[in-house]
Amino acid sequence: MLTVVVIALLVVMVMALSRALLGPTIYDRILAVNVFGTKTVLLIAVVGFLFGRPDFLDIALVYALINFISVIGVLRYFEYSNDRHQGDNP
Amino acid sequence: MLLLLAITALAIAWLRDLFAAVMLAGIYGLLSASFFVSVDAVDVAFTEAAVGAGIFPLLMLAALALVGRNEQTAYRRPLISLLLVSITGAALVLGTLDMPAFGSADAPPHNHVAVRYIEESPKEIGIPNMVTSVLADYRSFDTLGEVVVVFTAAMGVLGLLFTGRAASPGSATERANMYDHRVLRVVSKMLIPLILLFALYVQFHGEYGPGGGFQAGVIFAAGIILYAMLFGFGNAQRVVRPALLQILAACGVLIYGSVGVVCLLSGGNFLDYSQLLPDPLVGRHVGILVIELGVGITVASAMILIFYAFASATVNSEEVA
Amino acid sequence: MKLQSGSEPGADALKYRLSLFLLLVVLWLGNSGLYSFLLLGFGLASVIFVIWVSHCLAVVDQESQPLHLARRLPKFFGWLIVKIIRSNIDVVRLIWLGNRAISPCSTRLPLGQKSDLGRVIYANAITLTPGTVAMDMDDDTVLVHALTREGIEDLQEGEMRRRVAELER
Amino acid sequence: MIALLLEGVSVLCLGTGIFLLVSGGVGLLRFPEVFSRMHAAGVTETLAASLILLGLMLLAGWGIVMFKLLLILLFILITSPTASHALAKSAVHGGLGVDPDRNETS
Repeated sequence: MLTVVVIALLVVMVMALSRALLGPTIYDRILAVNVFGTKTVLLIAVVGFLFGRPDFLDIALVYALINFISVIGVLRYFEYSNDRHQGDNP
Repeated sequence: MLLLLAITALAIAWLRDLFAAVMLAGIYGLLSASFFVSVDAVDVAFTEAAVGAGIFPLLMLAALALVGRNEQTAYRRPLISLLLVSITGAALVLGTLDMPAFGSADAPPHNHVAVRYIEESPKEIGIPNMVTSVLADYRSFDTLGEVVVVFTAAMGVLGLLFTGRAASPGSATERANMYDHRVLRVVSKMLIPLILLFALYVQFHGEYGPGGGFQAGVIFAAGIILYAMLFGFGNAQRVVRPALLQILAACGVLIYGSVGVVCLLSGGNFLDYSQLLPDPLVGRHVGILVIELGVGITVASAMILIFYAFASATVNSEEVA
Repeated sequence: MKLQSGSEPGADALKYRLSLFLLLVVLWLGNSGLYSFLLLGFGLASVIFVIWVSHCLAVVDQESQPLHLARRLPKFFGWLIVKIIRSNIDVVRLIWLGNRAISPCSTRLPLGQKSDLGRVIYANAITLTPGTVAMDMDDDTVLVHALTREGIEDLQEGEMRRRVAELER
Repeated sequence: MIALLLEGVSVLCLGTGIFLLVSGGVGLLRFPEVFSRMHAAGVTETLAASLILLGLMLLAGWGIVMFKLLLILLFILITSPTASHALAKSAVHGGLGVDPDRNETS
């Protein structure tokens, strides 16, 4: 069962990755990265479980955290540079 | 998984929009970390998670804010560099041909020092996480070198970018930002203490699970950077002062180095922790704890400093423009 | 920020710090799983250090430690979970039905909350239920985007708003 | 008996989680613009993530693993709407698609 979960997660990660590549707007990419991040968190948790290594959960937690911070950072930067170059939308 | 990695890497090189490239670099970090997880390299994955997926995109963005978003169109045909890259790549591939087949038992990494590390480290050092014992004890010189590199990098960036002029705290724009983002403000107020505590947890559990000074430092820095992004650089710099950070960064290296000197003084080799205390096992334990602390302090302060440097450079160039 | 937390009476600030302390201790103990003397000592030192830093950063106050809501939160979460499950089913149905089934639209809804915390809980509850996303917020309205007209109408009935308002009464 | 029941429930959770996950992924690819995609992403991030973590928790039983899983779950549930909100907000301010004044009356 867990293997199926891993495969499903990988499939969804590929979907998110293709959304990130396709774009079209920058917000699509950010959204895709965010989704990708949470899926990675789940993936690591499940893989850790599969290997019987609860240490992995620490990594998953760090991921969840880092993912949030970097998405916020990206958005912050983006708003900032939007203010700077008015009308310079993607 | 490796295929995904390759696709992402190609896409990064292909994209003209640097911003999108940074986003993909974040994905690349996440991917390579999952790859490390799947080959059971927990500590590497941990570092990749914190650095490759977190701090790296943030710093790249800060740099982007400085240089502008779109890649300059290359006017000259970069033939020479292409040639150079190809040669280097070919040399690397040639080099790998000499290496033993992946996973073969007589490969040097499997019968040189690794065996000794794996078999002896529980006895000699007495801590469960082997990676930590390798990094912080057997190879403590290397790690000291790495810490110095981080420190030097931070100082270099500071020398290049830091103007010493802090953004004026609580300026009009900053206050508007805080007010605007009330969802972010409330949620991150709840989260920041938890992030900081988690960083310290990672710091002190480096001996038992994945983690240690590098990762902890990065997580701690990420917590502070989150604060800086939401409450304005002025506010952040008022609380976590750059001058203090510079001292701290130096202190971290100093702690590491002085552990070595203390070892020398008590009659052992440089960084030979077993001399620290009468009982060599406990001595090693203490030594590792202390140098990990040094690493954590240096990494955290260096990261925050670099971030400040970029941010203040951006703000200043803004004021000039 | 500074002003807000500075103007609170001392006893209150202590209360929030105490609650943060308990939270952090639980977090450390739950995460660590190793209860040796040394590590517990480190834990205590870390907790105290973090509380000190957060105090310096002025993030410990009524907003980050919503003690006054704690008693009524479980009931709200119970309701929210049911709501989330139901709207998840709706959205999944829409996904498989395809683009023709959806009619994205957005509107401004009134906010009835007294504090920023209440507004934030409301906005996050809206976003947490798939099919509706809170896009922007000012002092008394929130801009909501929904996948279908029904999603908006559901919110307009105001049950969620009433429940959040009840929370901070 | 109890153990069997727990395992059954956990498999049920994981299975539903997988279905929701894939549906969300499809929605992410299929929907026409950012805001709709955001709803699809919401599916994978709220219920799908919760169900999978819940399934793992049931398999793990009481203990430290369960605590950490719970922590991850809570963290995701707090941050994901926040990140979505921030994203939506910056998309609106970036002048994308939705004009609130025009759509208000429609």
